[in-house]
Amino acid sequence: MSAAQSQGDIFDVKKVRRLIELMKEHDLSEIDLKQADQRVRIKRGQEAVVYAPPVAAVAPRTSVVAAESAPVESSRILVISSPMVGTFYRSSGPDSAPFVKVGDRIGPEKAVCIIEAMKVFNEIPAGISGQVVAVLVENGAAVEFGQPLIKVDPEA
Amino acid sequence: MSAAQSQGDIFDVKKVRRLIELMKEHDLSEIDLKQADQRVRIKRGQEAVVYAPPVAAVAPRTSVVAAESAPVESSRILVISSPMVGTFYRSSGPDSAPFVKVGDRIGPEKAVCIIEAMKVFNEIPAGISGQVVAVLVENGAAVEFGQPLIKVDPEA
Amino acid sequence: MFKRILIANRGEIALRVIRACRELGVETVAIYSQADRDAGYLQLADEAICVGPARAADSYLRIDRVISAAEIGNVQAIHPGYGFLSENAHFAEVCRSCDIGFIGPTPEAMARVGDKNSARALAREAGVPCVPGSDGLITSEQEAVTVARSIGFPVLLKATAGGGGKGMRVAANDLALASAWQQASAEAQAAFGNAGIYIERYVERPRHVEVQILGDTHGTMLHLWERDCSTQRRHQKLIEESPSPRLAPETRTAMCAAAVRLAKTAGYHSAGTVEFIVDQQGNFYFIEINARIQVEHPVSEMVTGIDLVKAQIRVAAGEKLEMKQEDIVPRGHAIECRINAEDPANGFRPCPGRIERITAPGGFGVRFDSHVAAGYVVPPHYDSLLGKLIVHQATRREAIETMARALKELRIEGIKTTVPLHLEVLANSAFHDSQVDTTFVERMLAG
Amino acid sequence: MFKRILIANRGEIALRVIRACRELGVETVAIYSQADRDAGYLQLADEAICVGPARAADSYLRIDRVISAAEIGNVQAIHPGYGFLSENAHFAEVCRSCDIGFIGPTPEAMARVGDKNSARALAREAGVPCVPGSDGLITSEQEAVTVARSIGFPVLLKATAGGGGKGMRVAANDLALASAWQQASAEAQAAFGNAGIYIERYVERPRHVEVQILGDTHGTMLHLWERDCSTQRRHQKLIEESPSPRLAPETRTAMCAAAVRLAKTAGYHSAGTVEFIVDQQGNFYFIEINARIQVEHPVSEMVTGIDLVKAQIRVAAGEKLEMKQEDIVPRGHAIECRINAEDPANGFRPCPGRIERITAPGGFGVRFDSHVAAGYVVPPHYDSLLGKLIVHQATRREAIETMARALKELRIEGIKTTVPLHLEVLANSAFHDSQVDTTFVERMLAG
Repeated sequence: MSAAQSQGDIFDVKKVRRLIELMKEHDLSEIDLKQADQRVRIKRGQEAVVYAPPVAAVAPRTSVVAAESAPVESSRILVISSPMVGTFYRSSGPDSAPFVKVGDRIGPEKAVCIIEAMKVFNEIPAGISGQVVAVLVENGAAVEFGQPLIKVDPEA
Repeated sequence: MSAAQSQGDIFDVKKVRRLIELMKEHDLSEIDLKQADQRVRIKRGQEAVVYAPPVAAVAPRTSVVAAESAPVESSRILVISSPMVGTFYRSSGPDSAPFVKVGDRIGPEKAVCIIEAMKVFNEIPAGISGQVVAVLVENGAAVEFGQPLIKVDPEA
Repeated sequence: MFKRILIANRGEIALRVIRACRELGVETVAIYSQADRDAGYLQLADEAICVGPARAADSYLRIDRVISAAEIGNVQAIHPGYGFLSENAHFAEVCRSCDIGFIGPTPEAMARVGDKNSARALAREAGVPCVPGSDGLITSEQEAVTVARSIGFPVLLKATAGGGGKGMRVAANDLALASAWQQASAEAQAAFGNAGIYIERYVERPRHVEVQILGDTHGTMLHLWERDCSTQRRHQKLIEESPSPRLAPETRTAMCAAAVRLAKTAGYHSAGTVEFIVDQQGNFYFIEINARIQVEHPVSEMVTGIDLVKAQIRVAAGEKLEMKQEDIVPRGHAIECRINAEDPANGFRPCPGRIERITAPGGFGVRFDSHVAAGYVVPPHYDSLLGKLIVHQATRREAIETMARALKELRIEGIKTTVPLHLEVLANSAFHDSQVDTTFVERMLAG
Repeated sequence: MFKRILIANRGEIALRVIRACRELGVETVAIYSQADRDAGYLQLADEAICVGPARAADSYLRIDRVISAAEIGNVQAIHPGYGFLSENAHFAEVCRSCDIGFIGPTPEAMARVGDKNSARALAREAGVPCVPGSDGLITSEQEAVTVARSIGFPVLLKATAGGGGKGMRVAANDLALASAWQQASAEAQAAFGNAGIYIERYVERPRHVEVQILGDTHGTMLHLWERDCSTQRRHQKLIEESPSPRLAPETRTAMCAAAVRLAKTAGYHSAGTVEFIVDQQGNFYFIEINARIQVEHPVSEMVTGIDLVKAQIRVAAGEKLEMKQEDIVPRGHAIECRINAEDPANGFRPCPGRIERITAPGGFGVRFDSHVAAGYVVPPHYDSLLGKLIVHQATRREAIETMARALKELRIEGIKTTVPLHLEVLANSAFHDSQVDTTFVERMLAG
């Protein structure tokens, strides 16, 4: 304790600033000072791997499922995702035609599937306009909240 | 605690600056000094992998403290480090002159200090030739295995 | 035994239930909100189903979504954990109507003990002492004054639907009572949608002591002795221990027997907690029953050697409790510290964020129940509990020493936690001497 | 009590001793070799002193360096841990001559029990059964044949200075004995610098059962019941448990009493282990005394609730043991699995390297004693023990379930470990039925 006190406050910003200036001046990547229970550790610049030119273009991270319920744009294709947990049905009954199939043009009001939750059959409207490019879930499969169901191309 | 106090404040920016200058002078990439609960660790330049082309020249890794007991060359300055755990004495008695002081020219057989371990006083020979540029440990201080004791410039 | 259950909770208690199930050979379905999608404990479940966005009201609290997840997860029962839907009698009823087991008491028993006023009536029926107070709800300010005068000031106004200190007011005289009455009922209405208020004598500097109970569906009701949770801050428990220090042996026996009597009268089974306050003279008074597993259940597990969560699942599956009351012999002393993501230096403000590094303590007598790991991001949407550090030693003194050692080993980098506060409490001489009542922490922090 | 002690060891046992000291309020000086310089547990010590390069013979085994470190570290005592200098009577003597306490038995007691032949003589003196065998060392092949015929084949040849299976040979007849004799004495000479050999009857498929003892310097000697360490591979213990399953109660009582009698006869104090083998008929025979704390000590701690390392330090400081034999009541069942950096798929070759990630198990009944963390590099110079996973439950069956659950939670990335082997053993029906003797693992691996 007394040693620590005699050394003053290592959280002294001025001292840290001087250390950083020192690092910049001399192009240091790391300083690590430790004494008793005090420690100052500063890292600068790129810690790890440096890739040489040409730098490969990394695709931007996008998420098609992170939205609360509305579809999210990924490049051009939109996704209708499940607003609830339940069982996915493509048609209103075993003998009925599916609500949508690939190639169909749909508007926002169009029911695209049924999700059954707690014995209640919920018709799910598309919410968007475009052409169905994929149905991602099989008839009768369980779906969780936010799970992508149907892909739609809004510009087709 | 007493050791820490005797060595002063390692967060002293001036001391750090001197270490960094030493590193630059000798193109070291890393310094890691540890004693009791004190530790100073400084890294310089890009530590990690650099992918080519063009391949950046990576400074050779050198260690000033890792040697088993013999001093290891670091650019130009050599270090005599402690071959045992014990108490460091600069002279053979309280009234005697120190074995070496900064500026002395020494040969391999020259005793540079005494390390007392288990009541036995062990004279430590230099093992190398050159000019003493620094004595790193105070008289009467505890030293651990591998701890740097004396710096020698072999070309001076 | 169940083949597969759903865990309708998150964080450390979800992990706790997963661990119990893995030992029982029961498969688990975890549910999670989008805020918890990267939580590591989900990988220990056999299946994980997203039930909604971060906001609890849209995910963990949505009965329809939880039930749907149970249906598509094909489970036989639901473990509700604590908080969220755990004490929601309607949820327990929905489970029953959907033919899904509920790992907890029946909806009827839950409703009976969940309302404080009806719980007090049950206590009187079971001959369990309550704090002197109104016989039922108070309907007017005038009635409040009459009752307060008859039981004697100072009095405490409490919301019948309340919890966590909401809707509570102390009044020292007629004048104070008038404004306290209005504030308490308004607050209760806003917080719980139920303005019902009752009045009790205000007990000064009480200890909070609770009894862990455990019953099966075959008529056996046992207690696992008591826990002392007097180390609180603003009615939030910080440190819990068992046994309760400075409790007279005869008080202890009487209190545990009272808890069992009350639970039997309520037709209760499963795990539960009967809470009491103990006044400075050593009298105990019933306060409420928590109809669920409790955050601090591990301290009772440590001293009795009984896994409460496994027992809870077993009795929900219809198994008989094999043990007898005389087999439940407490051993040593256990202490739990709640490690919260809060900044003690900043008014205990919640401190969500990314945990850069964590080093868990270990060694003899140390248990660390936590769902967090390096890289875990503490979401801002839920309570701030990161984990529970529990120690078990031969004596209270040694338990304190082990806890201090373990707290110093526990390193959490990236966010602020309550570790420094715990170390301060453990170093406090009043805590060492067990001179702790529910006002201790605030007095310590003020001092 | 000591103010400051030095820990003459490394790895998990160094951390174990640091934890005990922190709870006792004793300062610690750790020593380390250059290979261990970055080990995290060193930061929990009050001081850390480098004593030499990686090779143990130049660092942890160098008496002069360890004593120098004790002197410059200004300690009152040294805890030797296990292995390294822990059973070196000369080291204990040097400590005494330097006026440094040694946390272990006296050099005299250590020497008396350290030599197997003299330990057998002590056992006979204390009326403790030994495996029928030679009265002392055998000096010629002719004498070996005579003795072997008198006690009956098959016989076991053992090095008096031995350990870990070195210098051991089984011979089924005269012819085999001749070559076994030469091999064993040559191996013993090479390994221990002592060719002394004695002969015992070879017990087929024995169980390895050992008794934990604990004594103070005031004449009290207690036992903490037994551990079963029959789950071994090539004489290396893999899994230890307490109590020993299938041990008849009267055998258990007799064995524990024998261990205490033997320790008293030897003038022993501190913690120690008296090892026995139990034959298929349930007879027990003394084998040897380990004059130190043992790797598997935690299983005894869990069932008795006694912290052995703290007790060891206390008695070394001259304190009296407060407890009595009748206070030491075992509770439940404890199992320990040694987590080694070895590759079970590759002949259990040691597997040093960098641990990229580690997830420690937690929850009820789980203790993990380990010095490793993410980023830790397992040095190739020392034994391969990464940590010890210990569980404690009400019954053996539940302990097995908890251990399996905890082993599956334990994730170590970057190197191979013995975790898969442990899971295989735990799933084996012979292990479930406690049909385990010291040949079990090899038979299991042979398929």
